[in-house]
Amino acid sequence: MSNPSYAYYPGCSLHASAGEYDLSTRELFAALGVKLTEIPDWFCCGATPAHNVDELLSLSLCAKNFELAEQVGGDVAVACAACFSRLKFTQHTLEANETKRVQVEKALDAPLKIDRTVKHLLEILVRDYGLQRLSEKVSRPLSGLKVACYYGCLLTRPPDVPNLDCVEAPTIMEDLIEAAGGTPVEWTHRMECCGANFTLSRPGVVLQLSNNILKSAKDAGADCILVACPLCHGNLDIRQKEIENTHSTDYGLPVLYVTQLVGLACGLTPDKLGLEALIVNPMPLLKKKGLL
Amino acid sequence: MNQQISTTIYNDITDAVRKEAARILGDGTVTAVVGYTSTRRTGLTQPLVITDAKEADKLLFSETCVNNLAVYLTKAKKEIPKTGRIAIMVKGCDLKALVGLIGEAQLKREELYLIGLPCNGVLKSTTIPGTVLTVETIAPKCCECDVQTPVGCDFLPPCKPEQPELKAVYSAEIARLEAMSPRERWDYWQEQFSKCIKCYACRQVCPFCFCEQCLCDRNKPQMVETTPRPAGNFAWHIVRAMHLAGRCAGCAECERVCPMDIPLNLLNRKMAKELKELYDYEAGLEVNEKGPLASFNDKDDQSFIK
Amino acid sequence: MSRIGVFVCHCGENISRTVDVEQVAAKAALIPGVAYATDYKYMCSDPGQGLLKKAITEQKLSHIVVAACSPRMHELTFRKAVASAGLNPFLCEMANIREHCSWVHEDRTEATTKAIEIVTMMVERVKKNRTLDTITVPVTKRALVIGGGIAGIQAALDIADAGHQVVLVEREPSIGGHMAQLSETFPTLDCSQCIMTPKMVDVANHPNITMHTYSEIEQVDGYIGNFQVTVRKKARSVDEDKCTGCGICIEKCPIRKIPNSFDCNLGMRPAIYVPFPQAVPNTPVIDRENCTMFKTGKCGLCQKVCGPGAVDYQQQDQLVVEDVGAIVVATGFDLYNISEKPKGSPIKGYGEFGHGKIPDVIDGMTFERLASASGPTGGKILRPSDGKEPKQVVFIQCVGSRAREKGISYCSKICCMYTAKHTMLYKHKVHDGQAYVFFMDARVPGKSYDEFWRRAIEEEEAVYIRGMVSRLYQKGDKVVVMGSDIAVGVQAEIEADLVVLATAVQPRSGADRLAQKLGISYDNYQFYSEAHAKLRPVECATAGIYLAGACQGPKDIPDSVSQASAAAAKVMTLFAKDRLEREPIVAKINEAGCVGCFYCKKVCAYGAVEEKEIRDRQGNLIKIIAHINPGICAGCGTCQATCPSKSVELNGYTDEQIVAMIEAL
Amino acid sequence: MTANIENSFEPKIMAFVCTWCTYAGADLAGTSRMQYPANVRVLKFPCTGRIDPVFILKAFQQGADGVLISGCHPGDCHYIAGNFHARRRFAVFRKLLEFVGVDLNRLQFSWVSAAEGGKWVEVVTELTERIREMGPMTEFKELALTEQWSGMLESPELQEAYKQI
Repeated sequence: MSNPSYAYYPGCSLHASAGEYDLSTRELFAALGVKLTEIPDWFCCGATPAHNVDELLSLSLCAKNFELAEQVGGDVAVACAACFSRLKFTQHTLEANETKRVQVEKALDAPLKIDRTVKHLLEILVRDYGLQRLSEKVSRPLSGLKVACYYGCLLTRPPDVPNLDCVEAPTIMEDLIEAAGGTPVEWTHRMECCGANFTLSRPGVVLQLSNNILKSAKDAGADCILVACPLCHGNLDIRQKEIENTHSTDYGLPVLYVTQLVGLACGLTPDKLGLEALIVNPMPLLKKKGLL
Repeated sequence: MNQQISTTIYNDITDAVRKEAARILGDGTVTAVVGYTSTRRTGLTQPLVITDAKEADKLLFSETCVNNLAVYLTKAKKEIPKTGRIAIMVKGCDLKALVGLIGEAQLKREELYLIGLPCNGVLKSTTIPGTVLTVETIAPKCCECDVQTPVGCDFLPPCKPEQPELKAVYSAEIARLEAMSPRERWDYWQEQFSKCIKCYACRQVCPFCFCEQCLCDRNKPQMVETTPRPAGNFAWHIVRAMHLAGRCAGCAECERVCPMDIPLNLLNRKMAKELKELYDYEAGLEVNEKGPLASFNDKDDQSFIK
Repeated sequence: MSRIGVFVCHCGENISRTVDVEQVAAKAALIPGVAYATDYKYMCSDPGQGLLKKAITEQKLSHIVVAACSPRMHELTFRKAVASAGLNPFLCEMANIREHCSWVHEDRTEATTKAIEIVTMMVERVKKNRTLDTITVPVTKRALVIGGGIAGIQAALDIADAGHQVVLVEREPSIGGHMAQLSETFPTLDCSQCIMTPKMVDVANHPNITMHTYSEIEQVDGYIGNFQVTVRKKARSVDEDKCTGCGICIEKCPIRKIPNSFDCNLGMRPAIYVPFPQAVPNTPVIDRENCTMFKTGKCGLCQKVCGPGAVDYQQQDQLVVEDVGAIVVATGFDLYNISEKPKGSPIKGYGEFGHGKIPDVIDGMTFERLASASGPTGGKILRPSDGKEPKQVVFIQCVGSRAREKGISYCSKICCMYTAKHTMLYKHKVHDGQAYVFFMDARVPGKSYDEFWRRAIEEEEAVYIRGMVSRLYQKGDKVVVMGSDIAVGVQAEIEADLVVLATAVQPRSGADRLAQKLGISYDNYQFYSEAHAKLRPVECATAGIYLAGACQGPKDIPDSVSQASAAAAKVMTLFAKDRLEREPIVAKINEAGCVGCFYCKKVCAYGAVEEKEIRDRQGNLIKIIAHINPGICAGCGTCQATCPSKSVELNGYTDEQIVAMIEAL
Repeated sequence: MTANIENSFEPKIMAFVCTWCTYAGADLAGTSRMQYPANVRVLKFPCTGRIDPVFILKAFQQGADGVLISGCHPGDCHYIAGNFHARRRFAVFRKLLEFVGVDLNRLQFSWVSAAEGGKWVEVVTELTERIREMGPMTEFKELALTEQWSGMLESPELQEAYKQI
């Protein structure tokens, strides 16, 4: 069975703070034999701030990216939860609203081409590639690794927009981890907000919210946290030391990207997964679990 | 250019059908077999009903077996319960008609024994004996055939049909007409319908025209003018096309028998195309309790309704 | 040759102001077949009708056209007048030259021309009209009530008290329905069983009521006044006639740990059981799936101890055919099981609420059983996980209801009130306990309802938090409820000992299958549809079938009882006559032309088309054709438009009549 | 002169309506004294489900310049589902007419409820004006006037046949 190829939209974070997510994505997909072609000359989706300031701008940015994606075949593959949300939102808004569609077409000075299917990497791995085939690719099962799968706000919400999984009780990440041989833990804060980009403007909020998440994962006995969003990763990984200091506690919970952990299970080496780029060092844990 | 189409499997099919017919008549599975046999003019075929296993060797299948034999069953369906189970030789296109007829309570599946005919295509015209089956002489319906191997038969010779790439004649013609202005289309059809002599051969040959009294023959009230005048011709062909919509599976017998060469099947194909687009319905694929015009969905398209 | 009379009405000045009525009459007189044409100031008045009757006799008129207002206004008036003059009423037609002409056009010439054309059309039509006779069908004065909850019981008792026979069919082993499960009822807090059980006994003792419990509807044939209903009496394994209800079998059964669904699986019951002590009939049932005798063939203890020898392991399902004239459907509701996502259903479930996973998250009915004096805890509020008395209870309203994105957009109507009741019952039993309620808004219209709800807050100290709950999770022995308090604008987090979900009211499972058997329509949620939302709220569009209670939509007890009595009254109205009369606007088959393709049957929304065998004199089957039951046919004519050979014809709207009108153009 | 002829054209429009919704809606337009062109002739049916496509054909053949079919909104059918069946039937029939060259601007379908007197006026006015602009429906009239019987005498088959006689 040949795999479909995808138009890959990495998004800004993956070219900056989340370089390891980009690296591990490319390596994992190459290992699975799924072709990702980066959309040429793509640019920012507007992320979470743009649509709060200027809706037309945020819609036009995404619409332009769709237009660029026309040069590359296949569904649009997105790694970042925020980019995923914005692209889906743009389709959702413009499909229903004639007035806005006309405005965006005017802004772009081109007819709209936004009917490409947008898929998050999770969907591609779980649905398109399939759990059965994925589990056959697993050469180093994540046995004994207790993983807290963290969805955050944007992957499934709001209802009817991303349509990735059940809005409030998704299982797609857990399914993936089980296929990779790991043990997902039952925990309470899978769907809570980490504070997202308040990390720059109001770090206090982030320290509080992300602490709740880390604590909940720790209480549930997780060895590490699994994320599919560079913003969540930033808050939970980069800020973890600071959170520990503020709350006088010690979590030491490595925060890994989906592609890193699945890549590891599929036999990729740490250097190909950018594991060294993580702030909370996962190596001791992975060694202990015999995954290196 | 005039590429020949292989008909070698037809000999194997003929052998297999003869053997099977002899068997089922011999052991009493069926009381009769409706099939094809050769005519006195060599190289042509005609329908035949046999009731004796000894006659099985008269049966054959070739590119001249154009008839849709299903019509014999609908028009004589009242006899079947008396005679018992009947076998019939069916090409894929003929089978679609039978499937429709079963759905319309005209025939019962258990009263039929279906002898399927894998088919590379039949001739467009059988007026000249010895015509060779080529991409030019093949019937247009065969060019868009999706049932070269009939499905769900009681007996099917193990032959694999093969066809070269063929031009979709009907689709092209429908597209050509659709691209015209209403007035151009009107003129086209007036020219066609004006040829009509109201011989009703199209009605006689159609397996679905099984009404005992045709609406178009009624005079209280006269719904359709019966004279072969343009007005009456137009009405007849519209009513015919509408009555077959959602039922006709395109065996194109109407077109074949039309002495005036009116492209009748074009209307039927157009209706089939619309039903596929509107309701994703294709006639003859499975026995449906309700056809597309006897059922509905509350979300059906109504963009044409104000 | 027809002698048609045309009567043109002035309608005071309503018509004559814009239409030259004299000219219309004069032109009408010239139409072939018209023997008499005149105009008059008010045709519908007494003298106007007198004029019409006189002309019929004197002019020997055969058909009548009255050119006046809309037939929707006065067709009946003129048809009655025509009938009293000895003419068949269906030979009279109205030409609408008021609503469709004089009132909508100003130009006198245009309006007059149009009026003449309208009259001409109707004259041509009436020529083709045929004499029709009113249809009458006999009525079996016996009613079937499906469902033995409070609605079904009320309907059955009302009809039976009026002197008619009633057959009551209940799916469960006992009648009583949900009301028998409730502890107290709002807004009076009287004990549900105290008011329910006497009614159940009344049903059992009523000479006019036949009960089939542990039974289901298998098949429904026939039509208004003449239904034949096949009831499947499931094998009870206990002979109802022999059993005395002593209960010794129940005591002696060695299998005792089967969750009792009547107690929402909190309590246990043996394999031979009655669902609750006050069950009617008080005849036990053997749960064959859990009975050792049925599983292994060994035991037989209940049979040994049964004095009258009522236990019968060989008993089979039994089919009983009941002839009835009317059917009341009162199948009630189920509570939405939020932990399930039924396949193919738009319902999406609430995995985030942990229902079914966290033992101390229960639904409203389970709380009723906890609070009920006859419940598994004897009326003590003890939580399922460890049997402790919960000190903080969180109630969540609108779980499932009013959540379009989750698949249910309607309001379940009863939850606001029963949640208020629950907080009170809780406070009465756990004095130091605290109840919290998460709610969207309180919908408490109804007599004494708002007062009741306010009492829960003001006197019984329930804390109402306006906002939605996002998630529940187990933390130690507590259930943490995370939600928002939109009144204050903060996140609310409560560590509860017990969480009660007011899950949505849904139609009983299998409501669609029953509807298909009955031939009644239902909405997307499978609630049964009434014939008219306002004017015919208890009747189905299918004649002779009536609705009562929550099967039609969420309802509380008083509403269910009212509707049940209304349905009973409708049944009694039907039974007041020996024969039913109806307009003869029905379709009929031309048997010579019909080839039995049954397109008519496929498009008939009423199931009025039957199969009929045509045989020759020797009895040989010639063909099977369609036959239309005039009792069921509603007269829409869809069959005729569909019939390829036009072998079905709708009286009053025949092809001849319509073509005559088109040709008159 | 030409303009004069155009102005003098008054289209004949035949409306097939169901008695429960559109007929009642037209009655309401009357009781509300709304005004609309006098070109439409209303034929009452119990339900749109009763309307046979042949009637539309017949109306055109009888000289109608336009035909209007109107009934209850989906879900409002007095007979449960008659309008749903009609909707399919006409969706298909109009495609057929279009294919044989009938300009579908002459055939209007609408849902007009008993409460929509205004909509009835709007539908009728719009259709009348549109057809007034389009001019008379000449195609069917020409057809009705053509007396030629089974034409195409010059067809090769026939010519050959004649020769042999």
